[in-house]
Amino acid sequence: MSENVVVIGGGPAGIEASRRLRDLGYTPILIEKEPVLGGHLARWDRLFPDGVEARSVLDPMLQDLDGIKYFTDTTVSSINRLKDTWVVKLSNGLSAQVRAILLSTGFDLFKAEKKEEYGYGIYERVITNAELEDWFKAGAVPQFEGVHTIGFVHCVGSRDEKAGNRQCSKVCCVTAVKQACEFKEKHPEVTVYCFYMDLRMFGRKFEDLYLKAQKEHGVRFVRGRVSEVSEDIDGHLFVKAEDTLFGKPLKIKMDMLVLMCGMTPADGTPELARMVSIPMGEDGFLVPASIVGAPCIAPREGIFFAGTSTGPKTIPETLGEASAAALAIDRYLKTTARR
Amino acid sequence: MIDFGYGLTPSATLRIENVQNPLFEELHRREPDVAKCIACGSCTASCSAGCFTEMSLRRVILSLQRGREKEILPMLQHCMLCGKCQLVCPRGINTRHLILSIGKVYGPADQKEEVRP
Amino acid sequence: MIYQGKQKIWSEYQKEIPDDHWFYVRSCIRQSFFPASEKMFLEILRNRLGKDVYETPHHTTCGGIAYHSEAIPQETMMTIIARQFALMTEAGYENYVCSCITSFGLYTEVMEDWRNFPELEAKIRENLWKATRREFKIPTNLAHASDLIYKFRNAIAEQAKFRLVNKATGEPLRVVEHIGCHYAKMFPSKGVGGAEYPYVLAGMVESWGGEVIDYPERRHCCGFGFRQYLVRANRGYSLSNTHKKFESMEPFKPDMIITNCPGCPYFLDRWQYVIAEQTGKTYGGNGYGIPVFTYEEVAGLVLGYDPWDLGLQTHQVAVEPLLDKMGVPYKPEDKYKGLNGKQLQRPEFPMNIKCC
Amino acid sequence: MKERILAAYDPFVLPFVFGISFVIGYCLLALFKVLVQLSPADRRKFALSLITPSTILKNLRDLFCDCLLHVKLWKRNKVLGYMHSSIAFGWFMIIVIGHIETVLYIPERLHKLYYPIFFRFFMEEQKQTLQGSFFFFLMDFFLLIILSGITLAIIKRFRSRIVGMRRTTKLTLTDLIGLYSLWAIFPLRWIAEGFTAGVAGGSFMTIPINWILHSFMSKPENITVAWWAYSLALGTFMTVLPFTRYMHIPAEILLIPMRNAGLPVRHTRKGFTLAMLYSCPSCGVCIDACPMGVQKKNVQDATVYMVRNLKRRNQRRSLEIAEKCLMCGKCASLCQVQMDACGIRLAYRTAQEKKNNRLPADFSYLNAVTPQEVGEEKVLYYAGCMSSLTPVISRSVQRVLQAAGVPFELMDRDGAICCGRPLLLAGRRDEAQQLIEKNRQLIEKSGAQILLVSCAICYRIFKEQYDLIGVEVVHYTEYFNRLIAAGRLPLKNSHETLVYHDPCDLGRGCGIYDAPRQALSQVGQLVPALKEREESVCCGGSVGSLTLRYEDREPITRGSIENLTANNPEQIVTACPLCLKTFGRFAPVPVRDFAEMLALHLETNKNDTK
Repeated sequence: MSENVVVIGGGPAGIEASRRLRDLGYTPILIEKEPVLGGHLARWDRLFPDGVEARSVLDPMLQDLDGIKYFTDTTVSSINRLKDTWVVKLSNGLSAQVRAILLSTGFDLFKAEKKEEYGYGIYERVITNAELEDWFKAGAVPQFEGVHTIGFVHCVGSRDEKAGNRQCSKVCCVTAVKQACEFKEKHPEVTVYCFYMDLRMFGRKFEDLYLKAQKEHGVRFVRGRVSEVSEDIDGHLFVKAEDTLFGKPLKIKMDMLVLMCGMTPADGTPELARMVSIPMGEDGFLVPASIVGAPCIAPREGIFFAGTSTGPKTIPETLGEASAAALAIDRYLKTTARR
Repeated sequence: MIDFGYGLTPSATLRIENVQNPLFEELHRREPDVAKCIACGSCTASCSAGCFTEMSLRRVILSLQRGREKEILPMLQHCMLCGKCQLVCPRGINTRHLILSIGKVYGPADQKEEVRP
Repeated sequence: MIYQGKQKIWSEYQKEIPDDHWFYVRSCIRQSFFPASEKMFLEILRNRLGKDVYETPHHTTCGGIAYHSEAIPQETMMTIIARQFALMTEAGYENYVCSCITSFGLYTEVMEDWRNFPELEAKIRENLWKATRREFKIPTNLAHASDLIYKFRNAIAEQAKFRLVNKATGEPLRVVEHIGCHYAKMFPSKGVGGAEYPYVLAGMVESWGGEVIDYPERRHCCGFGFRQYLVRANRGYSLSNTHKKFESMEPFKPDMIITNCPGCPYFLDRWQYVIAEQTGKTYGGNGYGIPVFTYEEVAGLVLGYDPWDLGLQTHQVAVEPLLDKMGVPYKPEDKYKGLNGKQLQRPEFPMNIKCC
Repeated sequence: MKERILAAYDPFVLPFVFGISFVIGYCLLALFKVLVQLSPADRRKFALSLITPSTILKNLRDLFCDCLLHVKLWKRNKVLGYMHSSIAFGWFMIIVIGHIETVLYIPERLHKLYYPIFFRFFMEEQKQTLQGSFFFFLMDFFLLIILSGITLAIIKRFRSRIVGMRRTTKLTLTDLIGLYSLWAIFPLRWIAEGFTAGVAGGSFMTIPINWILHSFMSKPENITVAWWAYSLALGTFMTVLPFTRYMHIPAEILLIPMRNAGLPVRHTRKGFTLAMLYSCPSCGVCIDACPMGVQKKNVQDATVYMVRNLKRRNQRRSLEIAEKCLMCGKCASLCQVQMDACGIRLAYRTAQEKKNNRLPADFSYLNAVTPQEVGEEKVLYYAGCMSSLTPVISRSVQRVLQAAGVPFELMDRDGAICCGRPLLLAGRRDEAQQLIEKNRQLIEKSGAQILLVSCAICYRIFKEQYDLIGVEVVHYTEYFNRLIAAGRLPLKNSHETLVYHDPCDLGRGCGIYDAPRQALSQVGQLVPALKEREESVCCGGSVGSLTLRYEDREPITRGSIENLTANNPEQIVTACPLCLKTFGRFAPVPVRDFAEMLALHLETNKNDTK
């Protein structure tokens, strides 16, 4: 009988790591608090930089779960150290005794309503990146009457100490540009603005996407952070920012505003960290033994990380790290003698 | 009218939604590169006329994008078309043609009809 | 507009406001600008609601105007405030309520500074002791006078004789609420409803039957801005600020403006005259301006006090159209009568904005 | 010899008479048009040149060498040279001999245009004479020459690569009619003369045909049919000629003296330009010459198509072509009729800018730049604006000057005033003139006698437009070569293999090919490029092109590098900052500036601070 490994969090990192662990001869026990596996990826429509369908990445993973015991709608009630093992009790009453736990607890999208000045939850026409993704997925962008101008606000809840997140969420810039292009493809007549502080097009082909947004779609980029949003008598939005390249304040009437909510540490992560006594970073993400050399190994025996639980990452980075974590677990289990 | 010794100051705020831009579209048709600027400022930094004047191609492009075409003439009239900006532009913008095209699309709007094919 | 969204934010910014026993300090300028407002505050709290509000003639300015105009240093200002606190302490009170938004902002700032820099507080205590041989306790609760009216808004509504409703149509009056910048923009948690969607005045308006207007430049400063107004050469900025707000609220056709700061009602009121003189434009319909009130004045109107006892004749913009809408009775011939019933001089009417 | 047809007329001559009358009439009208369109000054200049003995001689020589013998084409391609000169010279000789015969035997018929052409039809040979045989032989000899040329032409038409052309011009319908009628003329003449050779006499070409023809069809009416066909072919050719590329045959006769008169291109399609447009033979040499041809989509932008579009008054295409060109001048330098392709394009750009540029220029800020005192003993060095992006050039120039002990002063230490050539190339002639004037003042007032220039672009405009009084403008390749020759620059030879790229403005523009090569041979071993000197391939970075995008310049650059590196040199050396920068992006071997190369090989590196 093969050895069990508990994987907490059934997003791309958890699923991928489970598959790799199974391939290495272990029995992963994958725990997901939501009713379905897939995490944020299950909600997303298309992925940067080429616009492949999120489904085309996730579906093959979900069709390959043989040999993985997974529990959805399930949370971890407690984790206790017993000699060199961890005893994991689940909310469904089951428990497992394992030598290794993988924390792939992911991230939560920044709660846009925290940026009160942007009026999310107050103005109907202010939506989030995830909601726009829902609309793309449903195949229909809701038609506010006469949408002529829309805006994307970068760095909502990212690089913002006042919002409690100093870190850059890394993927929102390119997501905004991707969504802007998609929007223009569906509605070429609409004028699209992106309000950015810096455009962090770090990945391969990201810059190409940016160029495409400028050249082919005429997306207008305004360097300046949106300061406040208000509503006029017809329900249009008034957006204020500084055009920092121009050196003047700027005000623009918009028909819709998309907030690029960043990545914040997942709600449940601190509790899990407490259960296995590992430290949390100042930024709320988990801290690996070495952020450079051992990004998926916790400073505690038998605890491993994968994906965005240790900070914002792209899907390919997450999948790569999931495989690395599986190998690290395998090495750990093989090198520590089993009693 | 009473003279209070002060009065309303015009707003400095840019209102870009009112930018009705057939001219910019015409410029874009002539030189699509105008959309490629990433405002790095290399052109301005290397500008031969920039040694002596406030000429800044980056600023010219931005002004046009923001519908402030009145602001470009004081800058563009100093351009010597030497092409250094074209050499340094990281986005490969055809800056000289852009400048020549601006000269044809914008500018004091009286004057001659374009040669039509 | 999703109202529930606002409610959610309001629910997150509810400050504790004790029910009774307040030490009251006045504003430097309101007594001359809106002479009945502070009197009305005391009237409502003491006589209508039976609250204990203590006031001492020994209190002074908080130093805010001088401080914000960079005429006095921070320590001086703090020492002045320390003396005010000492007066409160000596009178045996712990709840401090001030009439002025600038003061409220300054008290909040000073208390926050002392919390973060105890050595500063110690120094100020020493200054105060050396100068006046007084000692003080920091107030347990700090409130702005509008916080108290907000707190008792429903009690006031119960006693209301008039409501913020157009008597002829039965429609709620459309009210612009303007919050002084120093109320919550610096310390959102110290204001009712926070900084982005303050509820302090909106709550009163809702309780008294009106409808709050959310116009784009709602958050914008009235234009007072100390140095912008105090230096004549800068007054164009002040005026332009106010102008921007009126341009923004114009499409909403507001019936009135309610404010909670000494400067705002003054500037929103008087600049309407200047704008009309300079541009010929008025915002209130039929050549009138939009009447501007302090929250006490509105509370007074709702409770049925005589408009002229509320000092509404000192406003530049005629209040009569609003009184007519609310159905508040008034005698036009009494408008410019003194306390002794003798007719004072009628003011000269401006050219472009209608007055009564 | 005796007149056989006493009426001295037969209806078959009519097509020819019509054709020749039409073409002569048309050409006279065109000549009139061209002359009228010249500016009065140019007209005077032209008239004066026609009576200047030296120009007369030159005109005659050029007419003979270019129009008849196609000497230039011979130099370039022997097969093509033979093909063209055989037809042109052969035909010319046939016409001349026809006239000589007419003069000799029946001078009273000379006034009939067709008589010398159809001489063999009208005359009969009564008895064989030596003189007669001589003419018969000559006529048949030149007919043979022509027919050999026509044969080559037919082969070229279907297999152009055999004659060394990659791409040829796409012909229009009238061109094709002209072409086929031209091909038909001489075989038909052969047959026609063959028919009459029995009575009119003939030689080694016509007599055998006579035998063969008469062996199976001897009816006399066949004779008329053959002469009709011959006349028809001639008539057709002449009638369509003005509307085909063959218009170049008469037009060149006008163009050569006009060119020798030194007339400038002033208009996009009038006057001198019109003469040039008429003179384009649509040979298509410019297609292969054009460096933009590396991309197929640019083939349509070759000079031959510009000429065609100008003739058709297609403004849109003409403008596109005029603005796209790199102005490298290669097509012009290879052109058989020396079409000033760049000049016409420039005229087009200038007209465009004059009409449509609505932004005024203001260079008054340059007043702040004041001349610096340099003095006679010092060389004034002008690095140019581009050089600030290639500092290696100005640094190397200074090191070489120091090594040679030449005192010098930098003219543009604090930022250059542009030389004006980019403005000029963009068609802003008046604006360019302002910069030229300013720079001229700065240079002349400096007191220097030598202006040293390291930028080929600047050098060309200094030479062509500046008219500096008392100042010698010298390119650093020339100047350093002089220093080497004078023994003032001790260099060591590393024997590395180098290829030298001729910058367009320096080589074709100013004719400097040898100085840089001589100098470079002192520091390394020069290997040839595939095409060099006047055929060197533009680097693609030229400021000459207004509309070429960055992504479309890259293939040109790569093509140029391929041409340079054919013989696997270890380094590429150029003498223009723009070429240096452009090649630097894609070259597989190091690209060095000329001065840098010398500086690297200075024998005494005392001053070498590295």
